[in-house]
Amino acid sequence: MATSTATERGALTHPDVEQLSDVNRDVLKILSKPGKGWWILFLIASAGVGMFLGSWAWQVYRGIGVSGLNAPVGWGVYITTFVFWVGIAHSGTLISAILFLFRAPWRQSIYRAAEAMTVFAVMTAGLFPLIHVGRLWHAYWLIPYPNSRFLWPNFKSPLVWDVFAVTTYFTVSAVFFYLGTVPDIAAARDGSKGLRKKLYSVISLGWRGTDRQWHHFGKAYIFLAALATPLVLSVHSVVSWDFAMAIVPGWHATIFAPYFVAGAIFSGVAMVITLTVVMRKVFGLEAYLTTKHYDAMAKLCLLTSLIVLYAYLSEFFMAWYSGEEIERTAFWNRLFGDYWWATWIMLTCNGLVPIMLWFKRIRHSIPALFVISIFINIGMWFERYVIVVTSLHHEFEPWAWGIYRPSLTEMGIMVGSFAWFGFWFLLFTRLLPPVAIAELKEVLPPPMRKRTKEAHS
Amino acid sequence: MKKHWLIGGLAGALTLSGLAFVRAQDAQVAANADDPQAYPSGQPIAFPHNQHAGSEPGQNNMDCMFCHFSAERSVDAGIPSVSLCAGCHQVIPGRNNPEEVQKVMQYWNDREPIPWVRIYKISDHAHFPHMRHIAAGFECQECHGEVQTVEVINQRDPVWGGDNMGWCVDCHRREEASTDCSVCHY
Amino acid sequence: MTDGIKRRDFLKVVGAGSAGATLTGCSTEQVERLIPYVVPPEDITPGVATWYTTVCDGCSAQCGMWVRTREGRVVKLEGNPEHPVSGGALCSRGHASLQHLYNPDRYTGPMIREDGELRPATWEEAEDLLAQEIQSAGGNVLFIGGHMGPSMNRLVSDFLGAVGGNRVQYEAISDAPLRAAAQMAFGHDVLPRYDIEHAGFLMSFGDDFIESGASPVAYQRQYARMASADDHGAKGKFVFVGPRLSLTGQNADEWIPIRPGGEAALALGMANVIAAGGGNAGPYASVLAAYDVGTAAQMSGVSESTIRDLADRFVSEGPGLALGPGVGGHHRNATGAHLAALILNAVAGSVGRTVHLEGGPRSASAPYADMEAAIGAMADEQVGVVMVHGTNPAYSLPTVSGFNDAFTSVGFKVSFSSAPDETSAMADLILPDRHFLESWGDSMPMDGVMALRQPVMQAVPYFDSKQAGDVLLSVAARNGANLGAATFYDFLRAQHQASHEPAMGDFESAWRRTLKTGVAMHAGAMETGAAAALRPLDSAITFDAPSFDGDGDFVLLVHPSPRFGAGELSNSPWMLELPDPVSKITWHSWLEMHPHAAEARGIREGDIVTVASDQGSVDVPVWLYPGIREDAVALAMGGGHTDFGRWATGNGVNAMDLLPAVTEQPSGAMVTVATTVTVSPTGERRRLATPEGSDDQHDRPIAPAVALADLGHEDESHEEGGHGELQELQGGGGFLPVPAEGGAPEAFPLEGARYGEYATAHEGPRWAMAIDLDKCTGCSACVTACQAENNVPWVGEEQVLMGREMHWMRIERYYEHVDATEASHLDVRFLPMLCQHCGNAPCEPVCPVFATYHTPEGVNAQVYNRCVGTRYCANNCPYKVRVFNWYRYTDENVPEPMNWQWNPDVTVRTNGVMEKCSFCMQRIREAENQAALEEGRPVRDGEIVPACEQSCPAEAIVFGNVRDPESRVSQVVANERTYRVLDELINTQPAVNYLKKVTFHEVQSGGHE
Amino acid sequence: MSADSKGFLASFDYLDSTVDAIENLRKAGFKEIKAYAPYPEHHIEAALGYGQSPVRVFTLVGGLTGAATGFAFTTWTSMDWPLVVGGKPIVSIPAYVVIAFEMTVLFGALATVIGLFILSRLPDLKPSVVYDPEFSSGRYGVYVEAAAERADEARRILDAEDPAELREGEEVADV
Repeated sequence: MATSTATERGALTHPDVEQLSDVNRDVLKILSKPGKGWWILFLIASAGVGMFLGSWAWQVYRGIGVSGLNAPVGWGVYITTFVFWVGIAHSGTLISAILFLFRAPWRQSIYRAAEAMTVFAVMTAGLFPLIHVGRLWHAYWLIPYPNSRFLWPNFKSPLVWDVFAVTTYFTVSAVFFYLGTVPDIAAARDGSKGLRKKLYSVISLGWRGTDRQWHHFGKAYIFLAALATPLVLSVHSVVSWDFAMAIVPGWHATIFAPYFVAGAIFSGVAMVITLTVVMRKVFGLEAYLTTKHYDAMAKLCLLTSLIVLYAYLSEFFMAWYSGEEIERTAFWNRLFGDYWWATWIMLTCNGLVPIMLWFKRIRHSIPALFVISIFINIGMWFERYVIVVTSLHHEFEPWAWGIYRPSLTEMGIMVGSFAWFGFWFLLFTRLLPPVAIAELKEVLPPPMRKRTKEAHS
Repeated sequence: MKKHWLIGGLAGALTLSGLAFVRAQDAQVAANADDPQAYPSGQPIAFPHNQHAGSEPGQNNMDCMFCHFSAERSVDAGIPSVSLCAGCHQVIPGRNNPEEVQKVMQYWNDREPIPWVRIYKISDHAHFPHMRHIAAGFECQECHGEVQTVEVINQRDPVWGGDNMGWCVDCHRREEASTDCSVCHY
Repeated sequence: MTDGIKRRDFLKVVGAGSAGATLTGCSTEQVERLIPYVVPPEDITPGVATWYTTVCDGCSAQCGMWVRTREGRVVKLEGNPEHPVSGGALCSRGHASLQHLYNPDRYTGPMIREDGELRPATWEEAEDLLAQEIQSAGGNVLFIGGHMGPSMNRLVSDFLGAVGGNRVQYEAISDAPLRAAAQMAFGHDVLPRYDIEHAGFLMSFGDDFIESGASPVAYQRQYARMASADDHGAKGKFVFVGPRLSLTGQNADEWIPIRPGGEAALALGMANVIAAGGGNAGPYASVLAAYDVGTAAQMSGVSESTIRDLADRFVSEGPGLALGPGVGGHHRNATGAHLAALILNAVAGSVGRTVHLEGGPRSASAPYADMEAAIGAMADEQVGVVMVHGTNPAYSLPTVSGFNDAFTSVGFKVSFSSAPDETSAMADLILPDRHFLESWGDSMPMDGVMALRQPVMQAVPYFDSKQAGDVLLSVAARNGANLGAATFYDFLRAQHQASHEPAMGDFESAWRRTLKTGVAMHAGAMETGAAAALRPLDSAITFDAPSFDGDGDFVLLVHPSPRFGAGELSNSPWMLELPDPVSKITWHSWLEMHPHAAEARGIREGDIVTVASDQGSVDVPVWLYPGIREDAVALAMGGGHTDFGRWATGNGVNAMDLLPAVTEQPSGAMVTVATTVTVSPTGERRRLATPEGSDDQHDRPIAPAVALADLGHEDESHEEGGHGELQELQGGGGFLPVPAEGGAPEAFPLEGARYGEYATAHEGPRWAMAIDLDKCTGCSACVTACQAENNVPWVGEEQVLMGREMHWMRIERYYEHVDATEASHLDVRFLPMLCQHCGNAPCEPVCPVFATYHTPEGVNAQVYNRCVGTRYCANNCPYKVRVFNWYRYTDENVPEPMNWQWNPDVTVRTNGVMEKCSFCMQRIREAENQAALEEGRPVRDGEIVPACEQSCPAEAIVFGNVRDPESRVSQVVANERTYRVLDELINTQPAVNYLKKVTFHEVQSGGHE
Repeated sequence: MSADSKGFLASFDYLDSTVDAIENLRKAGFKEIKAYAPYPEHHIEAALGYGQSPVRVFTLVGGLTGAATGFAFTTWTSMDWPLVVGGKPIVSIPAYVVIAFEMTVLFGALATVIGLFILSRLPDLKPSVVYDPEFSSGRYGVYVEAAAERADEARRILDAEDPAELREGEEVADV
């Protein structure tokens, strides 16, 4: 037998998981009984979703004016939150696809949750362009389809790029997610009975784990991962171009694409930490989510935070070095203008706080990581707020400078979007195996009858 | 075996969603065309266009612009004033259904305008200068259909494209007229 | 469109002209009805605009107007080019008077007060009632009238003669002191005519001739011609003397921030110097002797050297022209100040050159003294019936004048006001007059010029109004008096027939001609006579600084509002939302205060302060203004209405609550600069509803200027917005600016884009505009004209506070050098900002649905119905000229019948749609259609005139095809002063070209000190 | 399954037993072998001698189609109704690269999934008895179909690796 994978397999043995079937036992029990904690979270989320949809309905009925937007600040909390969620969506596929390609051994236990997060985050993000347009009922004009007007969308517009990038990203990551889940749904099917069994039988597509299925499955999975990886990078580059393609001082920068991608991974990983820490507690997955995993994620956070910080600094430097008065004013205004507080929140949460991750003791303390990840999430939201709002409110024409104050409706929708996300994520944890069953077994030592056999193979 | 219905299904789904979009997109047009509220047929007077403008024996073969007087010099074609109707009908009692003519004269005597129901209407955000099209040598019929042959006009009889922008664009392209948006939309 | 873009709402009422009564039903009907005419008016073609001439009655200047009507409804007012006063232009207030025609708050018919409540009545009973009341009053009738045309004037006199009684003319804004001064100086009881256009050195001692006073449009046109640099680099100089920079002041080249009331001494001091230099002091030599430079300097607070310098230049750079205090600057010695100015003119030999006693304006100049007497008479119950026509004393008089009590004490009170106002609120009988656009009349704006006013549309059917003249006639008839005519129309014709000069052909054709052209010149009109000699001083008049009541630490300057006048136009949303030309504040009132003065008292901008005089106090937010002396505060008229319609009522504060009711001697004018006030913070604050983001250009090449000295041989380092300055802006590491052939005809479209419609675009026209900033006075007439033409909605105060005002055009005002402490040069820049129609428009490529794109004619078009509302274009517009419909403003803000004003040729935008200047696309298309109908000839230069250009009194805006080297716009653009905003920085290549302002002082590179 | 052939389904607790069973069966020349595993076990695949999976072809074709479609569609639509924006050329390839890229990924991914479904006979919803729920949990399975005369041989080979369970005959008849 090939020993090539011996190292890989030994690498992340979960000490208190004796045999393969234990994995099914531990993971599938999550699906069986909804705990009290789950119910509380679910009720909160449902209420939030109510607020989310209510506020949106009110806005559509009354007009986009119920937001605090104005001239010159035509984009505000909505676009900020859009970019935030797209960013969150990233590390899901990153952890899943890129780490898969690089055979990172700590991937298996978290990638399912991460991918689910991706799917639901894109789902949430995708709503915001719709929320922020003035005439929702005409938003479908952005989609190219043969129509009686002989009109097509403007493919030169970054917004149309967005439409393509985000929908593609949603489709591909959804497919990737579903495909990876199929064998585990099958496991769930075999472990359940009654209605659930029927449901699982259908969505598991009758998976039986035969040799042929596994064979093609493995290949397809690799190719999907190979496609998803550049996609991840492209999507947030496109999102960053919504800004970089404009001439607005503070937006019009070549650094934006890598800067945004790094930021996205940064916030994404932070969100994965936040979510898995909760799952770990609520579903008792300590055996599968070990400090090793968190240590790895923390290191990823640290790296990306350094990249992001570097991007901040180089932006300020370039503004100064260009000598261009308008650019200089824009960034001076960022630090000390009307929205100085947002900028400093951003710098603190994304630049200073993560410095703590240099210390092993903190990387290995789950509570500490949890708190830090929350800080990072807040910081990254404000990063987008700073980019969108401070750039717009002080532009070329001093006469047209203005102040933007988010309205209640806006905040309602923004906060509601978190509930909306949570709502789906909670459902997911109850309906689909939130931890990859099959792939975990892949990294467990296989059961052997004759220990000796190992040697000569 | 399976692969067939699978592929078939996928293809079907795609086409369906495509259709759905086009449908949704034309909904407005449909709304105007099908919704009886939008274009009720009940005119205050049963005015027979064929009787006036028709060229059949016994019909009067009048020029459209005798009544729709401003078509060649204005963006609006114009509705004949009651006095214009009365002008003729003072002496013409009406061959087929004089009671309708009575109504006209009634309006005239009461000095009341006739509340005609509008049949031909394009969206308010599109500008259609009648005179430019007349000057370009178009017949009224090319847009309004063979009005002189119908007794009761309603929206869907003639080849009228109504709110359908494609219908305008199609002609503009055919005739090599400008397709610059701001020619109609401003 | 299902979502409510409905331009044609009112086409449902085709034929309103004769079937008006059918309108009301339509608006609510689901089914769209076509309402034909019963009998077609021969001059109306549906879909084609009909134009009439008439005379504006927005103020007493009486500009001639062209009125655009569609399907019998007035949709737009424009200046009548053949009229000597308007010269084709119209001011903001002129435009806004249209909104009072469609004012939804107008009285729906005659009203009679019964036990305290007004009830609707028929004209029959109303007139009967008035007739018998007059009977029983037994000749004790008092008629309080505002400014009115000659015939109406005559009719009122005849009426009073017949029924017995007397009249008083009361005008809230009146030039009485000037008239008195002219009487004293030259023995003519007239307003002199200033020939500003031909002055070389213009000095205004507080006369705000651009925004208020005798004839704003005419004087502004003259000023712009005088003050703008011509091709030979010649440019008249304008020095403003006064405690506060009005809009007029902001246009000056120098500002002498003189203490209130110091003008007379300064003028006489200058006259003294000039006389010493050989000027002819005439009978005033003795007076002048008392004002040697030292005394003058001491009395006026202006340094001796400055006085000498001014005096020298007044002659050397002349012809000089001195204007006395304006209607906003009447203090207790206003007549003296005016007289001093006239003396200065006479001594400098300007009388007969720039000051004429013939052909002067016939605008408001009645003394308040008469009103004062009338108040006394009413209070003593000597009045049986009082009638108020065309004026609103209950609002525009100082509260302490006692008018209200006196008025209420009268037995029977009649108001002819067509809409509720403070005076009619107290009346027993209301006989709503017609709006001037619905009525007959005449006007004599200046000697020898007569213009007819004709009804340009059927009276708005919602309001059962009747012309006051007709009422007077029928009431007189009821009392058995025959005034020689049955209707006012007959009376009017009779008047003109009587005065008809056979020289002008038979009367009928002359009448027709006058109605057609809108104006008739009588023999001898406008001729300039010989210089009138000064007459000896015949009454004791003082030139000393006036006294001010109270011991507050600020002198209160109360001036007419450039938007509301004295409050007549306060109920117009257009005027309320138009940023005040000086403060740029909309809707509410504000107190102008110098930053130093405020700082010393710990007052910040937006603090609500209590302004208190001996007469009363008001609470008003502070606006910090470097253009006002530290010892003065200013408050505009027109706010604080208590009963004037839905928009005006309760909006802002009324300065009249603070003023004492004193008359200036000897003219008897009301004193508006009368008292001192104390200013104390209330501790409350508010944000000011202003579109102003910053009054500083921040070194950006936005509104640059060039020194007169540098013209002809422009030196980069002295020129703002030039490359030299840019490199400096960008510092060592900066990139070099893109060389922009912006606006150059060949620049658009670029090679790669010459396809399809655009294949031959570079051969066709490219529409472009040129705006001469050396002419622009910032009066904002273009803003209102644009709003009226393009169905631009108003959004209301709280939306303005959110930064959502929707004007397609705005006037940016940047301070470069404003010093209120000493005489120095003044540099305030005005920049009319509208869509620049960039060749490389940043807004276009970002739109996901092509809702905005570039037409082959080089116009940046906006297709409203395609817009989805992502607002990306607005974000990416460096000029921030794109405005968004955040709510259904056009539905929710515009009540019947104000929506009748909508221009049927322009789409009415709805919720969620982006919009902006279209270069008046509808006018371009109209001209093209016209040209096409005339055997397909091309459009001629000058046939397309956008609304802004049309109404600009300063003639600063020109529109046309820049690819045609002969076109006016090409001519203007071919100028060394031409530049394009921000173009060198971001290479947008705008189609709007600006001509730099020309200054006398050297311009610091970077735009401000 | 032909009437005179027999099916055996053995489930194993150990990987090596499974692999040995498969190898021995193949040595003995049995063709109809099917293996079950709770996770992708390449030892089993190796034992069954799998080569390259043709899924890659689907991916490649899908991706190329996507790229072509992306460029063609954007270019055609902008020529169909040319509108100048921002003074840019009617056809701005750099901008269209983004669209083309996204469509490459989208088509590629969808094609891959379709390929997988087709190749691995998914979905397969009809119930089959040749399966044991344990296969998705802890056990491996080997199914072999033997002609009647060689049935015993097959049973012997499977027994040799002492399976946790061995079923045979009609009860495992694969339809």
